[in-house]
Amino acid sequence: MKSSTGLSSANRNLVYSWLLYAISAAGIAGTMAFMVAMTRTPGVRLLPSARAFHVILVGHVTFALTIWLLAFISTVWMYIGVQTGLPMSRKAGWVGLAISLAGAAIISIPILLFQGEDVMTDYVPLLDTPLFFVGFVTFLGGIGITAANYLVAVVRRRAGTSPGPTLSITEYGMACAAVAALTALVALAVAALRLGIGANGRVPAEYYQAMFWGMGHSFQYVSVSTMVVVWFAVVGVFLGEPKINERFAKVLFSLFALFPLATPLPYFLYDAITVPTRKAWGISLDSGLSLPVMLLGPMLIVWAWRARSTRNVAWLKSMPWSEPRVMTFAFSVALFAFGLSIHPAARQGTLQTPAHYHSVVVGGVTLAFMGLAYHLLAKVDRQLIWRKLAAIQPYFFALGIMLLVAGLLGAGTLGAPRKTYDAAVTGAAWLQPMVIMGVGAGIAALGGAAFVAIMLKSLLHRTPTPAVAAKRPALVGVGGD
Amino acid sequence: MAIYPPERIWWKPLGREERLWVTVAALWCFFMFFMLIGWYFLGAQNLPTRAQRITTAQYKSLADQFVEANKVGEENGVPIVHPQPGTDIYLVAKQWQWTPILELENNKTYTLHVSSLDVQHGLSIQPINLNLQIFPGYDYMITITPNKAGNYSLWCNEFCSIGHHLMTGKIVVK
Amino acid sequence: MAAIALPNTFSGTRSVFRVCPVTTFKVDLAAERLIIVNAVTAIVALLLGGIYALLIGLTRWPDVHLLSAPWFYRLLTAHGMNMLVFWMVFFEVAGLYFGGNALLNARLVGVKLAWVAYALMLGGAILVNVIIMMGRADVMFSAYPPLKADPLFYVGYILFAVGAILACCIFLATLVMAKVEGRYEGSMPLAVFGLLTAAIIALFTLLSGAVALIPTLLWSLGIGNVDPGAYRVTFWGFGHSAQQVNLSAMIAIWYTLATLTVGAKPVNEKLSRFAFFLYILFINLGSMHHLLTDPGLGTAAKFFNTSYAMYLAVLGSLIHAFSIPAAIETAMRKKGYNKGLFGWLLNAPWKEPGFSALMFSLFIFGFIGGPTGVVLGAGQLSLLAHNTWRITGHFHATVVGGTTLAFMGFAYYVLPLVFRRPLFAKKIAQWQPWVYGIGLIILSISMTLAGTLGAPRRHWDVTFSNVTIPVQVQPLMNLMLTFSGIGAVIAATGGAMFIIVAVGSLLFSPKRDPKALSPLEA
Amino acid sequence: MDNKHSGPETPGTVVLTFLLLLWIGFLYFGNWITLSQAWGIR
Repeated sequence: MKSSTGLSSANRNLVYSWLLYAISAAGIAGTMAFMVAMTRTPGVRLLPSARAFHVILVGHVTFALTIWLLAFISTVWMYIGVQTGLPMSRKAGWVGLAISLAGAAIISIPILLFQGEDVMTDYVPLLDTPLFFVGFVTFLGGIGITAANYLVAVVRRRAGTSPGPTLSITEYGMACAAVAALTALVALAVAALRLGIGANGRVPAEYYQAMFWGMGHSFQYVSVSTMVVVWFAVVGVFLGEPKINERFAKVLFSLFALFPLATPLPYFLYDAITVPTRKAWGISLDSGLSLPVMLLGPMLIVWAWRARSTRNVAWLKSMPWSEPRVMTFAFSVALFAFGLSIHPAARQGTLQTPAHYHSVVVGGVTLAFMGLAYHLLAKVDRQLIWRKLAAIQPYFFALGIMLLVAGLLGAGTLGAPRKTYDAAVTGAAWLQPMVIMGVGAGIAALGGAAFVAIMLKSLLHRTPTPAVAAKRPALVGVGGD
Repeated sequence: MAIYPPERIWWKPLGREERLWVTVAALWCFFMFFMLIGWYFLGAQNLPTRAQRITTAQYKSLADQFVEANKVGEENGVPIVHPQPGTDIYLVAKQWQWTPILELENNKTYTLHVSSLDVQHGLSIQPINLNLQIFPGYDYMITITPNKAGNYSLWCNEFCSIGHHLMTGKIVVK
Repeated sequence: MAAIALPNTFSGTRSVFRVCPVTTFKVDLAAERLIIVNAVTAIVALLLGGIYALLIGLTRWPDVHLLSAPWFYRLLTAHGMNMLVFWMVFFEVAGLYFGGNALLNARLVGVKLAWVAYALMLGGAILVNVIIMMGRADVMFSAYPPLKADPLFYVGYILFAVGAILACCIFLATLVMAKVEGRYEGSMPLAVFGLLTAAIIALFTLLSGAVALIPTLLWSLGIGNVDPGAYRVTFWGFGHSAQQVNLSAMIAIWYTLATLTVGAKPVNEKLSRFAFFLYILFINLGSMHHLLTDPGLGTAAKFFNTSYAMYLAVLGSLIHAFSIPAAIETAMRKKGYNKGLFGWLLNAPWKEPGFSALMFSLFIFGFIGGPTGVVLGAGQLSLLAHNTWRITGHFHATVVGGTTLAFMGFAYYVLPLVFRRPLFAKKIAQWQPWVYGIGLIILSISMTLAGTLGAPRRHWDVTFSNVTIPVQVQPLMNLMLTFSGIGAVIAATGGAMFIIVAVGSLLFSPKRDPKALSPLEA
Repeated sequence: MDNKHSGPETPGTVVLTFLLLLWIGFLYFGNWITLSQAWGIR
């Protein structure tokens, strides 16, 4: 049965479940982010011990950087796939969801029980307990199934076994993300084979860094590729057909798939715990990741220009500035660009590094995803509830992130170390920036909490009948869907 | 048809080949049985069955006295003892070592006491590949008569917690 | 779907049946749901255990040595629990419901209790897995005191056992009720008789497990003490007898597979049933072979339990070893394959996964697992083998190459029937028993040979690289360990193929009434 | 097949099972020989 949204009810349920799962993960990540920030803010120090702080920090990063992002990316795979009629397997979709959900549940056990030594590596910080890794790998398994599901559908379409038009930019971009995701899993498997499982006498931090960084490196491509796809999708909602060189865009997207293919190589070439490996990945990230974004971003401007060139001032004025999808998009682009620009300044070991990745990931990627999440509401037969709150939520979140990034950047410039429980107290020099950071985190947390609350409320609130929903446009938009 | 109820009268006499097979198989089983009993009287290797209960503290003090009385050297911190032939000798299993190193004389008989001070262990004498289960709280008494000079390695073959693979020892037969 | 509701004699309730179009069996839908959940849970346990198996195999391969020591012992514990306990028992419970209900056209007695049993087993299994993975129960499957695990580990173990006892009781009640309500005529089929044997052995097996584990649980909580010798006697009354449950179930499945694949009819029902009966009486004594080198047991006890009594159970196995191939030969000759001594064997349907699984299972169990077991169970010979890798080689040939492979072959027939979907990826199914069987032959033989050279079981580093007192290792052992690693990888591939077919059938095959029993025609 | 006993002719199985017996005997005696070469233990 097709509903008014164009998705069959079975597909809609699947996308709905993935979305609900991702939003819940964001809620958990946000709660823990709030606890972490409140502990770092001078004068509050919410969590009583360094141990509690570290465990919650690990939980926050795991849920934010891994579970929320990858669950949402999987939602995007599912959505783009079923919306454009790719021959995806619905059952594999459910299986992927169930497995990754089981993984997330297993990860939660050691966090809730405060079990295992915390190891603060760059990617990913982790609890050194088997349950954490078992959960992590299970979760990744579910994501891998989803990525493979999407990729198989794309291959079937391209091979002509399933009829359909050529791939659109967004479909193609998500396929590149799927390739990068699967490469990440291969990189992890290769790392495990090269390094063995279990630190076994090595320094845990170095060992786990080497183990996960290849995978983490690949996942950067997945996140960024999906973010750019979301940009294109959201812009497409308002501007219609892309008025740009599609082939060139696809070539650029291909870089997101091609560069990560090399990630498992350093494990064979160098001793993975040493410097050359990290350097190889760093160079790859600098070129492979930033180059396509720096070209694809401006292409959006070209697209907008071509679509609206006749009356561009009036067009700017008429932009729906209270439309959350538009605002999340705008802030996402701005924060991502800013984060990219401060990357060269990010010195390892100070708070400048978190400044960089909070700007890129929390600002750029998460804001873009928030926008698509609002957009998906209508697709799963749900209405946006609390519209006014939704209209100001992006402003709140973005402002909070800006302050947070500014604070981190300031403190980092003054030399504040990262991942420290009492960074705020040991050095008075960076007290002021840290206060700014705390305030920013508070505002961002409010914005994030508002997002999660709006989404959960909207998702869990059943729309009376599709017919009524069709009469009222779900969102104020310039273009049609 | 093993999945359907059998025909009404299924208790039929056996066929010729079946009778032959059942007879031969049964004879073979009884032969294997008699082999065990025969070996008990004929063979030099039999399952040791002498054991007595002992607390780990008692056993440790017995073994310490034994080491003190017969110590002749040390290897990597493990004492080497050379006991008189025919006497009671003590081997201690603990996480994760067999101690002491025993120096025995060829073709002499000893009463080997083995017990564990913590968890269960497995005494594996190599390369002759003789294996015994060792408990805490039980003093296992084994009459041994080495019949070939050389170095014999001991390792543990019952999982005894994470350092299991580090647990080795040695018997030297001169 | 043709569904019929039949009134129950005593309770006045009605059970809803469907009529299987292939076999014309009436299947109680409540039982069918339980068969599905138990079988799927079993396959999940098999998947987990299989992943661990691969990692462990790659660690004992000296040149790979994948896992670190704590991870190795942890995953070895998890591997043992998932394979020996969870996969086997969940699948057996599914088999009991299938045999007791589908084969007898009977209704399931105590549907709610059956779900309670499932919940207890599932809860226990999850608890055990979680506790192991938390690193609080690195004690192996056998969990010998005084090596202590987290109390919750024993709790999970006991919960599972209680659930399994309940499931066995439900099966027995179902059999009684089927007889009372006259759902079948005459005697029960041989396959069900074999399952009944398994259930009876399972009952005292599980009770023995409770006797071993409940004091251990109390001890882990600080109440009382556990004697290591007494624990081993009671534990192996569970641990090894559980494998006799597997054995009985496996032989019931051998007869079933022989019927399904070539239409074989048991040559002499009396003889086969007598052999099963020997198992009930004597086979539990086989568990004594674990205790032969223990201090504290007298010569008489060791000899009685390992010789005369155990060999009567061996006699039972030898009878099956004759009567199953004989049944196949008779059936094939009747079809006209009369050429020479082995024309019937060469022309058998080797492309049927059920048949190739049956033959590999028969061969691996009959020629590797069984004979090595007979040798290991002999009193003095145990001195040569106790706790070496020979033991591991033996039970990988019996429990994995024999039982697991037979269960897999059985699954190729049962899954299409209960899922009501055709088999997924039949090509893979066709090759799966070959890959799995060959992998296991390599694995178990090289394990046995390595053990003959002294390789200890449950051991992370057989090269003894970091020990205080250096030891000498026989050079050939390394080669055997390498072969076993290769065998493990091949077997893991075969296991993955089974998972793909089983899970794929559930997920990707379109639902319809199967047209035929054979997975290749369905 | 007459009804008095269930005696079908299965020569292939007879050969296979006697091979099995030989094999068990080989393993069994092979191990006893190994044992007789080891130390005296009681």
